[in-house]
Amino acid sequence: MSGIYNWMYYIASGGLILIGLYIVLVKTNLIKIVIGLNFIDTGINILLICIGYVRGRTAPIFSRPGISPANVVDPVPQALVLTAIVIGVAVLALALSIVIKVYQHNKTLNVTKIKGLKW
Amino acid sequence: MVNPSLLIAVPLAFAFSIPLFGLVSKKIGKYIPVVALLINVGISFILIPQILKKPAVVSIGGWSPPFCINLVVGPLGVFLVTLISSIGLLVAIYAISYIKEEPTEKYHMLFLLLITGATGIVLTGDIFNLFVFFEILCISSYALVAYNKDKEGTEAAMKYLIQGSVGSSFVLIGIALLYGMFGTLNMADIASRVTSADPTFLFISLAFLITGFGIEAAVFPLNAWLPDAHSSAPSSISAILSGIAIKTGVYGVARMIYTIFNADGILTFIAFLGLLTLLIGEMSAFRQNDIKRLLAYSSIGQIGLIVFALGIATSLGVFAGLFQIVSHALAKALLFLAAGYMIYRVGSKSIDSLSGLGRKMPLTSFAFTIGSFSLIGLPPFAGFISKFSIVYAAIQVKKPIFLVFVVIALIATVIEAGYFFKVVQNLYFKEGKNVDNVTETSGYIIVPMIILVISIIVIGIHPQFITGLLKGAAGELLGRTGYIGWVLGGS
Amino acid sequence: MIFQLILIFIMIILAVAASLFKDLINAVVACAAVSLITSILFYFLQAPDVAMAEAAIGAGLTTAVFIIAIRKTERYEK
Amino acid sequence: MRRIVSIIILIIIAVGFIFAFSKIPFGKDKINVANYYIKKGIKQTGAVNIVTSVVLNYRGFDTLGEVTVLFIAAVGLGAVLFVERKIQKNMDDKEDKTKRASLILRTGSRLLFPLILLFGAYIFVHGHLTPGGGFQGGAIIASGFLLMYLAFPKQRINKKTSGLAESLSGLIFVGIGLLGLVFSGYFLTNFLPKGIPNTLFSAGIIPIIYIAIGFKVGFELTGIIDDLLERSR
Repeated sequence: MSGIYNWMYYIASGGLILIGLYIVLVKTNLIKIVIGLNFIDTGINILLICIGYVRGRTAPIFSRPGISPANVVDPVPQALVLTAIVIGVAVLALALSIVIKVYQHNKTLNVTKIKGLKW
Repeated sequence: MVNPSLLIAVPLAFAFSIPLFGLVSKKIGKYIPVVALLINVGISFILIPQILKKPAVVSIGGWSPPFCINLVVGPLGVFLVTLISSIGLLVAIYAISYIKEEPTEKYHMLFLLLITGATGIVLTGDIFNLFVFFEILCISSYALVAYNKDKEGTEAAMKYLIQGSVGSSFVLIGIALLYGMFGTLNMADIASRVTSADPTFLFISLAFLITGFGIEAAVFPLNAWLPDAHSSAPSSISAILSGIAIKTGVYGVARMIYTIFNADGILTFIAFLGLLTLLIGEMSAFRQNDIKRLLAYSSIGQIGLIVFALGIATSLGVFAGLFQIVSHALAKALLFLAAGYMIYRVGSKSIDSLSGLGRKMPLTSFAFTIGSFSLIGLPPFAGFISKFSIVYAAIQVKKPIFLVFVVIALIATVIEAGYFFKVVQNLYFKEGKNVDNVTETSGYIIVPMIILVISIIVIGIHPQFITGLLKGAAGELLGRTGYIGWVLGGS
Repeated sequence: MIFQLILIFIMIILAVAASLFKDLINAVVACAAVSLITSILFYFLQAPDVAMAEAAIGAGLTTAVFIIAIRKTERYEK
Repeated sequence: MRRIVSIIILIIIAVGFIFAFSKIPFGKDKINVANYYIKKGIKQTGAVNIVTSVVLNYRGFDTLGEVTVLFIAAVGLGAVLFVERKIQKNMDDKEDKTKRASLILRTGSRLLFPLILLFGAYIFVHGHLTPGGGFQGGAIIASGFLLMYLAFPKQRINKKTSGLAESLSGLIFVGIGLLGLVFSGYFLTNFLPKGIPNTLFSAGIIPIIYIAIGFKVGFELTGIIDDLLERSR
C-alpha cells in the first residue's frame, strides 16, 4: 500500500503530461490543442515540486520561530516552478491570440480543414 | 575587463525603454536595436582577445558557482556571441526601412529581445537559465513569424508554436529529471557528477533534452515547422531565424552531448541523422517554386551538414562544423535579405517572376549570386573552406561508414548546386515579363548586403582571421574537463 | 494521504474529460478544476508560494483568457 | 493511423517515465546545492522566505528572464492582434451600446476592487516574509481588473500609461542589477543593507524588485486581457 503513496504524485504528473501530449497529437481543434499544452505544463510543475518534496518537512519559510534548517523542503524547485508557471501563461496567451487570428482568416478551428496546418 | 553580463543587460534595458523613447518621437524606435547591437558588437570584439588568453566565468549575484547562475564565456561562447550580434546588427540596419507594417515599435522590441535570448543561450552556464533564454528566443520568434498577420503567417506561427512549446516542455522534463538525480542545475557541476548515475536514466534525460533542442534545430524527424515558419515570416526575421535561431538549437544539442553527458556512443547516430536531414532538405528544396520556401528547405539541408560535421567528433570535424555555422549564417542571411527585397519590389514569391531582375537590380542580384555560390561551396568564398574541411575531416576518420556518408553528402551538394544555378540563371539569362518599373534600392537596405558580401569573400580568401577563434571553440566543445575546471576549480 | 489520492484520481478523470468534451467551455472549466486541484496538491507538498501562484494564474487568469478566446472564435468542437 | 502512431509514441514516453521516476525516490532527502541556501540564506540575503531569496537573489537572473518572457508575450499579443486605428473605431461604433452588467455585479465589484488591489499589494510587499511575491500579487491585481472589465465592459485602462509603467518597472529591475554591477562588481548583487530579518524593511533589494515585478506583472496581465477583449473582434 505504501507503493501507491510513493507513486501517486508521479502518476499525477506523468498522467497529465501524457494526456496533454495525447490531446496535442490527436485532437484537431486548436483550442483543445492549447488546453493540451496547458496540461503538459501543469504536469511538469507537479513533477518538479514532488522532486523537491521531503516527507515530514515544512515549507522553507522561517517566519515563525522553531523551524530548524534541517527540517525544510528543497526551495529550488519551487523557485523553478514559479518561473515555469509564468512562462506557461505567457505562451498560452500568445497561442490564443494566434488562434484568434487563424480563426479570423479561416472561419474554422479544425486543423484538418486549414491548409497550412496539415502535418 | 568588460563584464560580459552587459551583453545581456544592455539590450534588455534598451528593449524595455523603447516605449519611453516612443514618447519623444515615434521615429527613434527603429534605431534603438542598431544602437544596442552596436554596443554588443563592440563589447564582444573587446572580449575576443581576452577570452582567448583566459576564459571568463562571471557569476550573477556575487556568489561562487554552483550556488548562483553564472555566465561561462569561453571561446565558443564569445565566437557565437560575436556572430549573433554582428548578424543581428546587419539585419537591424536592414529592418530600419524594410519594416513598414504597423506596429513597428513592437517589431523592434521583439527583434531586440530575440537577439538577447540567443545571446543568453550561448553564454549561460546554468541549465535552467538556458531554458529561460530558450523560451525568450522561441516566444519572440512565434510572435515575429505571425507579425505580418496574413493567412500563411498566422498558420505557420501556430504550427511553430505548437511544436516549439512541446519541444521546450521536453527540455524542461529533461532538466527536472537531471535536478532530481543530481540536485544541482549548474552545467559544469552536473557534468562532473554525471559518471555516478545510472546509464539508462542518463539516456532517458538526454533523449528528452535532445528531442527538445532538436525541434528548434530542425533535425530530421522534427523539422515540420521550419519551411512554413521561415518562408512566411517577414524576410528580415527569416534571415535571423535561419542565420541564428536554428544554430542555437544546434548549440543546445552539442552542449548536451559533448559537455554535459559526454555521450560518445550516440555520435555516429547523430551524424547519420544529420546526413538524413541534409539529403531530405536538399531534395525538397529542389522541387520548390517559391524562392523563400527554397531557401528554407536549403536551411534544413545546411543544418544537417552542420550536425553531421559535429557528429564526426574529431577536432577537425567540430572545427569544420563551426566554420560551416559561420559561412551558412553569413550566406543565408544575405540570401534572405536579397530575396526579401526582390520579393518586395516584384510582389511575388515565385522564382519565375524573378527572371530578368539581373539587369534591373544589379547589386541585389549580385549579392544573391554571391550568397548562393558560397552556400554551394565554390571557391573563393567562405562556403568552400567549410565544405572542404567537413569532407576532409570525414575522410580522415578512417571508418568505412564515413566514406559512404561523404559520398552522400557530395550528392546532396550537387543537388544544391542544381537548384541554386536554376535561380541564378533565372535572374540573369531570362527575359522578365513585368519587371520594367523595378528599380535598384539604396540606403539602409543595401549597406548590410554589401557588408555581408565583403565578409563572405574576405573570410573565403583569408580564413585565418577566424580560424584561431574557431580552433579554441572546438577545443572547448571537445575538452569537457577544461570546461568543468573553469567553472568549479581555480578561482 | 487517502484524501490526496482521491484528489489525484479526480484530477486525472477531469483531465480525460477535458479531452472528451465537445463543448469547449466545459473543457476549459475542467481545465480550471485541474489547476485548482494542482494548487491544493502544491499546498500538501509544502509549496505555499507555488500554490498561490497556481491558484491566481493557473486557475484564475488562464481560464479568463481561454473564455475570452472561445467567445471570439467558436464554442463547439466540430 | 495517426492515433495508433501517437499511442505508440506515448507508450514509449510512459515507459521512459516509469524507469526514470523509479530512480528518483519520492519524499527522500536528496537536497544538494539547496542546503547552502537553506543554511546561509537568511544571513546572506536577509529574507526569511527562502523561496523568495532563491527567486530574486541566488537565481535572480532567471527571474529577469521570466519577466522578459511575460513582456514578450504582452508585446507579441499586441503586435499579432494589432488593428489599424480607423478600423478599430468603426468596430467600436458597431458595438452594441446598451450592453450592461447586472446591478449586483456592478456594485459588488465597485466594492471589491479596492480590496483586491490592496490584497495584491500586500502580497507583493510582504514577499520576503510570507508566501507570495511579485508574480502572485501582480496576478491578483490583474484579476481585480478582470472583475472590473466584467462589470463595466465599456471602460478601458489607459494603454499609454500602463505601457509606460511596464517599461519603467522593467527598467528599474535592470537598473538595480546594473547598480549592483557598479557597487560590487556582479550583476544583480544585493548591495543594500540587509536589515533585521523578519521585519518589513529588510532583505536589501528584494522588496524593491518584488514591488517592481508586482506592478509589471499586474499591468502586463491586464494589458493581455484588455488586448484580447478589445482588439480581436
